[in-house]
Amino acid sequence: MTHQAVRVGSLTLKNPVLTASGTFGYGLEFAPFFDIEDLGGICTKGLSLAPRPGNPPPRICETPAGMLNAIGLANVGVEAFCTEKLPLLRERGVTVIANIFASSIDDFVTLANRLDREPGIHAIELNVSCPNVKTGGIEFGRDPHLSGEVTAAVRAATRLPLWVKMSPEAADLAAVARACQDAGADALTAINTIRGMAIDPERMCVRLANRTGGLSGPAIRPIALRIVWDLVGLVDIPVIAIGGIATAADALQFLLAGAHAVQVGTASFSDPVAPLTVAQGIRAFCEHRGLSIDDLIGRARTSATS
Amino acid sequence: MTHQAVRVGSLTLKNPVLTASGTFGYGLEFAPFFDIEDLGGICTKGLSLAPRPGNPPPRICETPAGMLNAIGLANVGVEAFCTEKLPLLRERGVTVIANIFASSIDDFVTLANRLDREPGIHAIELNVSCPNVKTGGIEFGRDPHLSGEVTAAVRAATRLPLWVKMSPEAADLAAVARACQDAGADALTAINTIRGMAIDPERMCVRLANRTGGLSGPAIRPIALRIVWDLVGLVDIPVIAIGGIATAADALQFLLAGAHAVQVGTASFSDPVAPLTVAQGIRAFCEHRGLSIDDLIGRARTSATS
Amino acid sequence: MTPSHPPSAPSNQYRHLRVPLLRRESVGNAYHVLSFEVPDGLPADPGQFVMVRATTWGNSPLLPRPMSLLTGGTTPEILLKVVGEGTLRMGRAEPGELFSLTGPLGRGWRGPHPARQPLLVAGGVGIAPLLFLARELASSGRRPLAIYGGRTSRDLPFSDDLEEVAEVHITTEDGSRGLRGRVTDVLDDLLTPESEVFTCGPDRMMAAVADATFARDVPCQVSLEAPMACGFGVCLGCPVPAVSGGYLYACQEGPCLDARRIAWYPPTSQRGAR
Amino acid sequence: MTPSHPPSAPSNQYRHLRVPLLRRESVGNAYHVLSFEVPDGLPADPGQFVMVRATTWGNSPLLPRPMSLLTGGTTPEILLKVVGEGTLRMGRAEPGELFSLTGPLGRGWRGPHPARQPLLVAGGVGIAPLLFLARELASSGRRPLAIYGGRTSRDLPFSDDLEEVAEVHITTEDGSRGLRGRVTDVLDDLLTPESEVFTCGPDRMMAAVADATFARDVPCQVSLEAPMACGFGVCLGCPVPAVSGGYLYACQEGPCLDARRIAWYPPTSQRGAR
Ligand SMILES: Cc1cc2nc3c(=O)[nH]c(=O)nc-3n(C[C@H](O)[C@H](O)[C@H](O)COP(=O)(O)OP(=O)(O)OC[C@H]3O[C@@H](n4cnc5c(N)ncnc54)[C@H](O)[C@@H]3O)c2cc1C
Ligand SMILES: Cc1cc2nc3c(=O)[nH]c(=O)nc-3n(C[C@H](O)[C@H](O)[C@H](O)COP(=O)(O)OP(=O)(O)OC[C@H]3O[C@@H](n4cnc5c(N)ncnc54)[C@H](O)[C@@H]3O)c2cc1C
Ligand SMILES: Cc1cc2nc3c(=O)[nH]c(=O)nc-3n(C[C@H](O)[C@H](O)[C@H](O)COP(=O)(O)O)c2cc1C
Ligand SMILES: Cc1cc2nc3c(=O)[nH]c(=O)nc-3n(C[C@H](O)[C@H](O)[C@H](O)COP(=O)(O)O)c2cc1C
Ligand code: FES
Ligand code: FES
Repeated sequence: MTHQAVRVGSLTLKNPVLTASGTFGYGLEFAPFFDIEDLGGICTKGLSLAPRPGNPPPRICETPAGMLNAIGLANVGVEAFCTEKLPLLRERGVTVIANIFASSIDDFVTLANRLDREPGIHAIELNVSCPNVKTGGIEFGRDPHLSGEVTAAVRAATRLPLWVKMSPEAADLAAVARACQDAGADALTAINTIRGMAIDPERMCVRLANRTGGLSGPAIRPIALRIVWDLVGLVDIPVIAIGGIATAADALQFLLAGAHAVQVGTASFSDPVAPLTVAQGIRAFCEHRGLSIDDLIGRARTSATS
Repeated sequence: MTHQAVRVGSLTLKNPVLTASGTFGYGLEFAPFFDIEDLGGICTKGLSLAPRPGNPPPRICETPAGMLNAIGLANVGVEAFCTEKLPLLRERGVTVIANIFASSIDDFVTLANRLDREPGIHAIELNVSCPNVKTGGIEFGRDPHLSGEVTAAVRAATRLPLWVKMSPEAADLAAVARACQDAGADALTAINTIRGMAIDPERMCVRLANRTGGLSGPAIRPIALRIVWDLVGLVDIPVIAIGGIATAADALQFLLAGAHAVQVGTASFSDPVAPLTVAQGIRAFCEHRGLSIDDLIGRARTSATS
Repeated sequence: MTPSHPPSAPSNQYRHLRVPLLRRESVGNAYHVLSFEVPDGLPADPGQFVMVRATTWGNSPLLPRPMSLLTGGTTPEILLKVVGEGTLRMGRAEPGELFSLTGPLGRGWRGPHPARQPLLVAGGVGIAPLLFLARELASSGRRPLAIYGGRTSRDLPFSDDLEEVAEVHITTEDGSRGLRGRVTDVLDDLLTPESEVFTCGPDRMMAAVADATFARDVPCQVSLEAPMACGFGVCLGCPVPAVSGGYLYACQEGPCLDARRIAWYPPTSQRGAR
Repeated sequence: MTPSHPPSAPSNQYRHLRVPLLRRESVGNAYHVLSFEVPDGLPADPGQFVMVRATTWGNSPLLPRPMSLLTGGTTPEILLKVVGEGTLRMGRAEPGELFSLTGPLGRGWRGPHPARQPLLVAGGVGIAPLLFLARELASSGRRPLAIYGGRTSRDLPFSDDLEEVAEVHITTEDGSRGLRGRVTDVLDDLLTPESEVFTCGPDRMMAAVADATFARDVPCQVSLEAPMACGFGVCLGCPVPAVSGGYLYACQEGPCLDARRIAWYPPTSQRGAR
């Protein structure tokens, strides 16, 4: 059995497979399917200071090899999470990454402060890139200066490892990535969903109440891979890959491109056991080839084409 | 039989369905399947001053509901097109849109001049947004100032209707779109492919010799629809929609979003009759509902959701 | 379910199964019954559902499809109507094809109240959770009233089975079977102050049925359809606006819900806003 | 094709057909023969191919798959090996399922030269265009030599059919049938200065075969596989580097090409660069 642990900054993950925020609830919903503590970690649904009801329906619709969502960051709020969900996760030994979002730097800092005190949180993932909330973080994620500012402020508020989740729509991705690194981020995660739309031709109207939604799923995988490849070349901190990963073969593409770990998102809807299957498949690949995870990371950057 | 003609600036198209550049060759290759003159028009493979061999293989690979291509704008050159292909198209009464690209404004102007003299060309589509050529037009398409400059220069060089094809990756799409409009474009076409990548996990190397390629096909349709919707709100000139259109229902989404016409691209590979089927399906929809094409254009912008 | 007691709160008893299709039978116009082989059984209450996807689908379509259970047990069944790509593929599946089923999901019908007369109102494929309910009632010795409507006589799958366990009134829009008209044309005559209504069918039908029950002050539960990506409270894609403000999540608090809790759009006469 | 004359230049005789699957037969390990119903016939030369896609695929996979014709006519046939999603779906198709076929496409084998001894070298599924060729040769009264190699005896579909029309030497890597080894182990013994080689199989096999023919100064044609989106010269996705510089497009100038025109990578001994 090969060693599957990966280090992301100061944090060691059991294996390189996490679950993506918003697609794995608070984790416990998947406990009937498999031992969620066997994953590298889980990213919580995005947490805000106060609970949020989210957008009116319809919030989701399916598209070719993907889906659009405009959930509007509905969540139970950080307080309910810490008191009702976290203790159960801690008990099970789950590696928990708290995904947080806010519409002001102050609120981001308050959130980070609150989580800093909480045993059982292993890292914070800053969502500065959600496309579905008007007053939400996307403004931060598109602007290098704001991205750096919010990262620095949260960095000062917590000793927890700090991951920043990149918007695929930043005008200047390189500048945003470097600003986050310079402001003290321990890792970058990418990508969040890409803004899209769908119209119902029969009823001749837009399908989502929010009009636009975030596109996720296998459809965006080639775009995510290209962005992750670019990020790996741009920063020195680890990159964690997200976008259309449904199988071990998909995850391997991102590791070979240089990502240190991956997150499984929409695939958990198609197959709730997908994150575990991906982790097992990577292990099998390593064993079959006699390679360690570290041997894989970035390997496609050096080899010749075809 | 309802009236299917649409006006795009001074040009009237028989119906709102064209074929997308690079996916329909020079048109004649599809003559064995159907009467290509029954389409609203065809956009030629991108033409350059000199013939180009294109990129080394592998140039294409399939992805979920899409494909990546890095053809590298291989083409026969404008001269061979005008002497060998165009006469046959003219004979058939095909509406021909010449898609052109160059790596300097001077070359764009020379190309436009050359085509201006040629009977049988109905419009020029400026490709300032190809992601696969390093020295290619993408630099123009991402920058509002350069986009405006090249548009103005070509505008001065030809009396043909001038369409400018938008990059989906412009940092500031609104600025680029307005710059092209202000410089005299008669229409905007959108979108070109989105840069993506794929890695072969078995062989642990990138799949395309060019490393990155342009993503096309149904996978990108929701993104294209969102961009087209935005463009329609940003400019006063007509917008022609491209991106993942394979059926009449897909095309209707874009017309309802406000596009004046659509282009069928990758779908012609899956089903070479697709452009005609799309045109027929739109006609059937109009007849069934008792609506004209003009009734459809932009209709989803006013109706309420769901 | 013990029909005479309120069901317990939704539990985490759902599982993810990979099971072969046992049998597919096409019934009527575009309807198919699929039964699966689950040796250790899929226990379910009437009104609960499963998320269904065949392992052969690739990415087309991507998401599993919610389907009400017609019965649980070792050979759970669903009844489907072909409306799009997913149901088309299901309607073409051959025995032996591997499916993934996640379930049982959601909350089934509450009650039925022992002191009330159950009245089941089904439209087309909405028969599934109601036939399940009627059979459970029959097994505890009760025989409910039922109204079953469809466009034509070929849109009434399982009407014979329903007649075995309920006193059924049929309506068709073209008059090809039963009364010509809609379920609501019969409903008023059958409603009594002792009725308790359970309904599943097209949204507009359910809203009209709910309306009639509000007018007569009779309890009514509806089984709602909402777009669903996960089916167990994770994607938050299935909210239904609640009268109390905020949202009910159809996959967890529903699909069977007290009609009075739902902020119908357009509003029903209960809120007198028409 | 008239085997003794060079075939004409590729024409625009290809069509797009929507035709039902007539029959599917599984042969050996992961091989299937599919035949289609084309009442007005699909005329084809040996070595030509069709782009194949079932209308039931949705977007998964998106593109049609190039498949060599085993025969043309009113019931054209293909032989496929299951390697990925597309061939998996084809290998599961049931008679009656609607397929779209575009073809006949590409240029088939040139010649064969009447004064030379045809020697066919096939690897696994590469048998298809070569069996077609052998049958055409047989119909003009010639009996070619053939070498047919596979991993095991179960990787030699249609070996019996080939033996009817050719003098066949079999090789398997595990020795389960014929000679233990590879086609190239037999090739050297069979090559004469009068040989004309036609080969189709894995790239490395074809490169090795070509190499052997270069060494003996014997003509050699290969049937190349390249990724293809369209199949008729439109996508420009199928270039093969040419010795003369630039590219040959496999779907138009090929798939059957003179091995000497191809800039093999790694270079073969013809260019002495190993
Ligand atoms: C709890 C629950 C139980 C259900 N039980 C059954 C059942 O027992 N039998 C049955 O046949 N169907 C049932 N449905 C509906 C079924 O899930 C949809 O018909 C199915 O998902 C459509 O998938 P498709 O791929 O065939 O169609 P799609 O291609 O996804 O859609 C076809 C058309 O149907 C519409 N549509 C898709 N999904 C829904 C939805 N969930 N609600 C409303 N409209 C939709 C689309 O907008 C489109 O116009 C149930 C739905 C829910 C939520
Ligand atoms: C002119 C021509 C004729 C052919 N004739 C036959 C035939 O008669 N019978 C037959 O079984 N196959 C034939 N092939 C190959 C066949 O087209 C591929 O096996 C098929 O496209 C694979 O599709 P898939 O979806 O099953 O696999 P995919 O999922 O697309 O791919 C599976 C694996 O095969 C590789 N692959 C895919 N396509 C090709 C390709 N075109 N060339 C090389 N590797 C590829 C992929 O990289 C991947 O590793 C022919 C190909 C060409 C170009
Ligand atoms: C229904 C849904 C809800 C999501 N909610 C969040 C969220 O709360 N916070 C966040 O950072 N990302 C959220 N995401 C984005 C995912 O975490 C992920 O970045 C994206 O879906 C791409 O990965 P995928 O293609 O594997 O799904 C959400 C995605 C989906 C589909
Ligand atoms: C193989 C291929 C070649 C293309 N070549 C060109 C080109 O030469 N010029 C151009 O402007 N766009 C080119 N495109 C982009 C298409 O015209 C179109 O914008 C894009 O494919 C999106 O549409 P689709 O999803 O319908 O394919 C090409 C696309 C493909 C797939
Ligand atoms: S369907 Fe996902 S939360 Fe209800
Ligand atoms: S396959 Fe498209 S050009 Fe050859």
